[in-house]
Amino acid sequence: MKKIEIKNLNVSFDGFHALRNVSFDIPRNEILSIIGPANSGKSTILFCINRMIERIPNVKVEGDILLDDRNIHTIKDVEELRRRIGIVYATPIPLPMTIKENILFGPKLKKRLTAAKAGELVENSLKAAVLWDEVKERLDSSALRLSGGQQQRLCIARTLAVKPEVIMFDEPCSGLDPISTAKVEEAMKELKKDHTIVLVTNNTKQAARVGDRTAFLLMGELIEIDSTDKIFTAPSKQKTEEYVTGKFG
Amino acid sequence: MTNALTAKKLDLYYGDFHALKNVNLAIAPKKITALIGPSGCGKSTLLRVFNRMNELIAGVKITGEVKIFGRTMNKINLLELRKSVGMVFQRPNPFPLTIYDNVIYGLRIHGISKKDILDETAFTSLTSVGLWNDLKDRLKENALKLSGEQQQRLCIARLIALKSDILLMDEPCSALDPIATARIEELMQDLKENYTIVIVTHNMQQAARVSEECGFMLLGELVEFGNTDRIFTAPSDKRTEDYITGRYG
Amino acid sequence: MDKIISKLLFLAATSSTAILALIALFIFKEGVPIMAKSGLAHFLFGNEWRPLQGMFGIFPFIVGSLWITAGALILGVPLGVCCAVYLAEFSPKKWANILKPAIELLAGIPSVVYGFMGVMWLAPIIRTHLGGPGLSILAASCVLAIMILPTIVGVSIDAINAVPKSYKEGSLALGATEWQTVWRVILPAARSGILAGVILGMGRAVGETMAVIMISGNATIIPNNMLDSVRTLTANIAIEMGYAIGDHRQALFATGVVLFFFIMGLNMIALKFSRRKF
Amino acid sequence: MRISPAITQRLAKGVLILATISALGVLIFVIGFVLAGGFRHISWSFLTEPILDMGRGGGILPAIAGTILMVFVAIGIAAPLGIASSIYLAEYTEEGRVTQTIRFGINCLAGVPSIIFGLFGFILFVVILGFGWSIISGGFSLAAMILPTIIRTSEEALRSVPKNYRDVAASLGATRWQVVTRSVLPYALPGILTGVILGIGRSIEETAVVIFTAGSAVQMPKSLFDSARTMAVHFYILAREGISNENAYATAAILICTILIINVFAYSLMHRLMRGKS
Amino acid sequence: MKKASAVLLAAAGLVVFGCSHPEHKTITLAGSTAFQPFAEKLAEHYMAAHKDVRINVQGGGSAVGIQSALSGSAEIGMADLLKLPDEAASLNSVTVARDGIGIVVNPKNSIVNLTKQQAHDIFAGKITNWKEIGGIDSPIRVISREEGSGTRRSFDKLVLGEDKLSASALFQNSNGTIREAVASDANAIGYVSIGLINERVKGVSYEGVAPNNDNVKKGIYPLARPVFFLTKASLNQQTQDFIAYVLSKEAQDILEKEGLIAVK
Repeated sequence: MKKIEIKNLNVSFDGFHALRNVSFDIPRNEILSIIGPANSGKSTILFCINRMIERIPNVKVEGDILLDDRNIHTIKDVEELRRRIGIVYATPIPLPMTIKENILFGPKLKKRLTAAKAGELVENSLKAAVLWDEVKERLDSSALRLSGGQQQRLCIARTLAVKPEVIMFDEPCSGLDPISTAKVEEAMKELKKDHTIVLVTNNTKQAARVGDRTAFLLMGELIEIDSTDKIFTAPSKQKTEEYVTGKFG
Repeated sequence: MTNALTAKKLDLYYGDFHALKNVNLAIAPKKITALIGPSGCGKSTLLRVFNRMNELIAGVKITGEVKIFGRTMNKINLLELRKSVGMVFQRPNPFPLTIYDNVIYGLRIHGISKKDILDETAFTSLTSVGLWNDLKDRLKENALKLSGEQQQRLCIARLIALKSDILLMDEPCSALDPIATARIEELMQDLKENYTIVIVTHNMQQAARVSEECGFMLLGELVEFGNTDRIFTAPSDKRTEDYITGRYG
Repeated sequence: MDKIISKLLFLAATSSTAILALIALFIFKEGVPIMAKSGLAHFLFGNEWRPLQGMFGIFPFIVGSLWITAGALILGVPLGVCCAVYLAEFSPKKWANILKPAIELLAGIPSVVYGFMGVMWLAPIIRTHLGGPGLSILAASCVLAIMILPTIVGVSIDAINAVPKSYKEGSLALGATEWQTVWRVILPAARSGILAGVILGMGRAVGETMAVIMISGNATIIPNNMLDSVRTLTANIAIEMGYAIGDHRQALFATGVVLFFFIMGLNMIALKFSRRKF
Repeated sequence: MRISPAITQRLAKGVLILATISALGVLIFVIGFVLAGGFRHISWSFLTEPILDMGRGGGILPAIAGTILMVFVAIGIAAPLGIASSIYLAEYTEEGRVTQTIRFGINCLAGVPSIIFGLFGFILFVVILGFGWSIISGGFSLAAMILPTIIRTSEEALRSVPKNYRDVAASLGATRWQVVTRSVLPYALPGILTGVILGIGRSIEETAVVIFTAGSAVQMPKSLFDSARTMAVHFYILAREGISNENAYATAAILICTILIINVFAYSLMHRLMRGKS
Repeated sequence: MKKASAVLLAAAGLVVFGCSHPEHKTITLAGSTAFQPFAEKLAEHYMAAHKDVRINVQGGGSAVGIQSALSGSAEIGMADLLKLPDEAASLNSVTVARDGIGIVVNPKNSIVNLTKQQAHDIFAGKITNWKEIGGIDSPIRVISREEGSGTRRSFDKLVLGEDKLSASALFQNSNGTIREAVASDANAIGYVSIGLINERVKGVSYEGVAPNNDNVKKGIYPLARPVFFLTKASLNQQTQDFIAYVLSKEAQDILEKEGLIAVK
């Protein structure tokens, strides 16, 4: 069952062709990894899916993206789309407020919450992001005091709090130590039960570990997409093999 | 043969933060040595010890002994030190001057102003980084008009013009695409005939491709140092193995 | 909802342009007829300002404004730029954090206080030691140099700080001293920004009124040297406005028109510099 | 002979330090002189009594009241308008022809000399709209004058808020207005405040505009349609006309103290705000 | 958001406060800077006796006086001119005082008297050094009022006649500033209202007659001009009352005491 369908996606920034004719599907309740060297357009795909790309000036986007068979560009309420498709960025970006306020930032945009509802939401989100035990004592202290790994999980919890259907991770572990990385990966695996997950990473090994399927992108072109096993053991394209074995990149 | 760079019991603090912990290493001349490790592990900090660029940051404290070709670093005149230990930065940073002025910048500041010497040096340095043929008619153009790869080559040419002995490269390809990366890597192979090169990279594959010796750093410690092939095939430390097999990073 | 907010904000954003247009409209409406009547060339290049006899030549004031402004720049720019370079590149951070606001404070002291200090201190010194009436171009230039200092320092510091750190690192890594780095890389890179600051300061100097009235003596002749008294365009408007009727009043508005074009010109030049990339 | 770079560096640094010291020296001299001359004559009654005998006797309460009211009107208009403009420019639009025009207007308005604002305010508010010489006319004219300052500083403050915060808010489903109010404005507040403070400072020190638009009545203003003088105008008249040097110095001392206090207060407030945010 | 709305409310309140028209009756006077301080003095006295009246005194200059009377922005325009210009023809004028003009020099200057011819030549720029009239050997610095000032017009007419003022003259825009400029410059010469001559400057005799109000009244000191109040033909009651007060004995005595010459 496909959750998202990308058709002939072309993106150019100020004349720079960032994505060329990219088409693929993202299946429901799976983790899709997108790998490729720096500047190959991996993150650009994510920004197209939640239409954050519209916030960048001088960008041209062509092609269709369907979410549950509906073209996302026909969705009038772009805020609603972004609630359905959450994103976690490469560097953790906690807003300079308390942990609790960070979690409630998204939900409060839409409606007022009773204290009980809010408390419940904070707890559930933090639990789902495997952070609850570490911070439950200090929900009202500044989020900036958390360690890098905790901040990143807080960002995941914040994304979860708006109850998205799809969660996109943009190199979520690039600044983290081994233990934090493992925790984030654990959270991702946990989350795919109820969510569709897209993971952009430049760590091929990470893609091999957590992805159900893997797409390989090179300089704006989709070289190959297949099951993760296949990509890492018997890729059909030579470029893919060269990349996953470290010949370039 | 004297080692190009040695560090003994090197500790470095940024204020209270202990950034380098008891680092001991010896870097052989005319070889490429790579330093790898996840972000924030201290590899760039270590690199910047060797030309004392860390001292630009307030609150830095360094203890231990660093030697350059057998001479104690702190006894060498700072300006002479930086002349002989050149640095290539993550983002190409040509000055907003003409290409010509960029190449011979180092000579000018070290007091050489004879036109024929300058011209000669511009020719030899641009030739050795493979830019002369492309740029010989554009020497009076602003260096910022060059492509990223050309800019990075130009920055290397600046050091060659100064006759630096040691080239420190701080993730020199992270802003470049795979093709440009490959070409800079090729250039490094050409240069190691005459120069000692130390490269910091977060891209393990790159380290495996270009270096002869390799050090793995984690949380301020130099975990392991040795022949690159050995590090990548038979690491002696569990942490190194976890990193190169992609457990984190 | 978002659309309405957007519209409202747009409306607010246009207010400055609207005010500018209104100012131009009123000043021009009052001033242009007399320029036409006495002839633009006569008005701009006439040497005699005897409004009651119908002689409206503002050339001495144009010259006066230029002299005073040039003097202020010659004195103020080197001082200001040096100050900015020191604070941005050399001084300990702690000092810079205190000194930058302190110098910005100079801008908050009323111009009339500077003018008064000039009259009390500077003018007598110039009169006794250098001769002339004391109330002179030199005195006015000194006072204005101090008044434009904060502008020049502030904008220059910003321009220097805007130069990417990587240039400095690159230069130092090549073995350059800090001064060589500043002189050969940072100042050239910040040049357009600093120039924009200088032009802004120039605008302030040209536009300053009250301090200049107090300190320049307001004579209506073309000056021969720095010790002569002159009148600027701004001073001409401010001191005679109260007594002007009919053509005389229009001629003062016409002086305003000239001043307006003068400033617009300066701003366009400044704009050009600040837009230009390194 | 080539002078060694290290010596050049030392020489250059010496020159820069000298320049910085002389700039600061001037500041300290001006402030010190005024304060020393003024403090002897400041007393409680000087602050609380009406202006008598043209300023020779009594206090300066009406001038204080006039200053506060006029600044209040000016900021009350310029701050909302300016902040709205800056939000439009920084958050609601892409760079293009429209913003270029708006920015051109702002830049030009910023360069318009105060005397022109005086003329403009006199014609539009005093004469055409019939407000007469009044606090309203003065406040409106000052608002026009400080508008560009507030827009520029606020825009800069908005732009200095990390782009990330906006992305996070938008990715969580915030509308454009929510992005601005919840994740940009709170963090730009210190910077915006700086702009407002600058605006207050300029309004307090301005003389030319106020004389032309608010007159110089000595009585206590009873409504915003009354004429009033500000402290700067009061100082100007006292010092210029040689009415009372003592009271002039005292007024200037209070004026400078006010500006100092506002600045210090603003900086400490900003510090507090910043600390909460990082 | 709460803060923002608080600010908005405050601003709205300000506007409402501003728009509620004051209940007291206001009279605005504007014009001659020379007469402004005297008008302020009279206003101070008058308001002390009439609590319901508010008198606003503005300077601006004689021309502003004429204009604001014409436009109605002031009830009373003040002008100190020898002769009213044609623009003022439609206005009612009443002379409320006379003001002498004294030629002043720095107290260090040894000159005590000027003949009509000498004064004329100095201000016309024909005599440029004090030694030409028996002073020390130093240049004469002529300081005049700006073009259009009532004092200036009167002085030019009385002293210079049809000739032009010296081209190198410095200008100051009020009596007080001329006095200060002359007080600080040993070579300066200027002219101010007789009432403003004090110890900081020295009043010079003109044709052997000392510049003081007695001599003006006697008619032997010729440098003087009238001060007019200009009003529209139709006047409201409080303005009429105030003009009547200014012409009263009490007010005229105050003016005398302050250094002007009463008209009655």
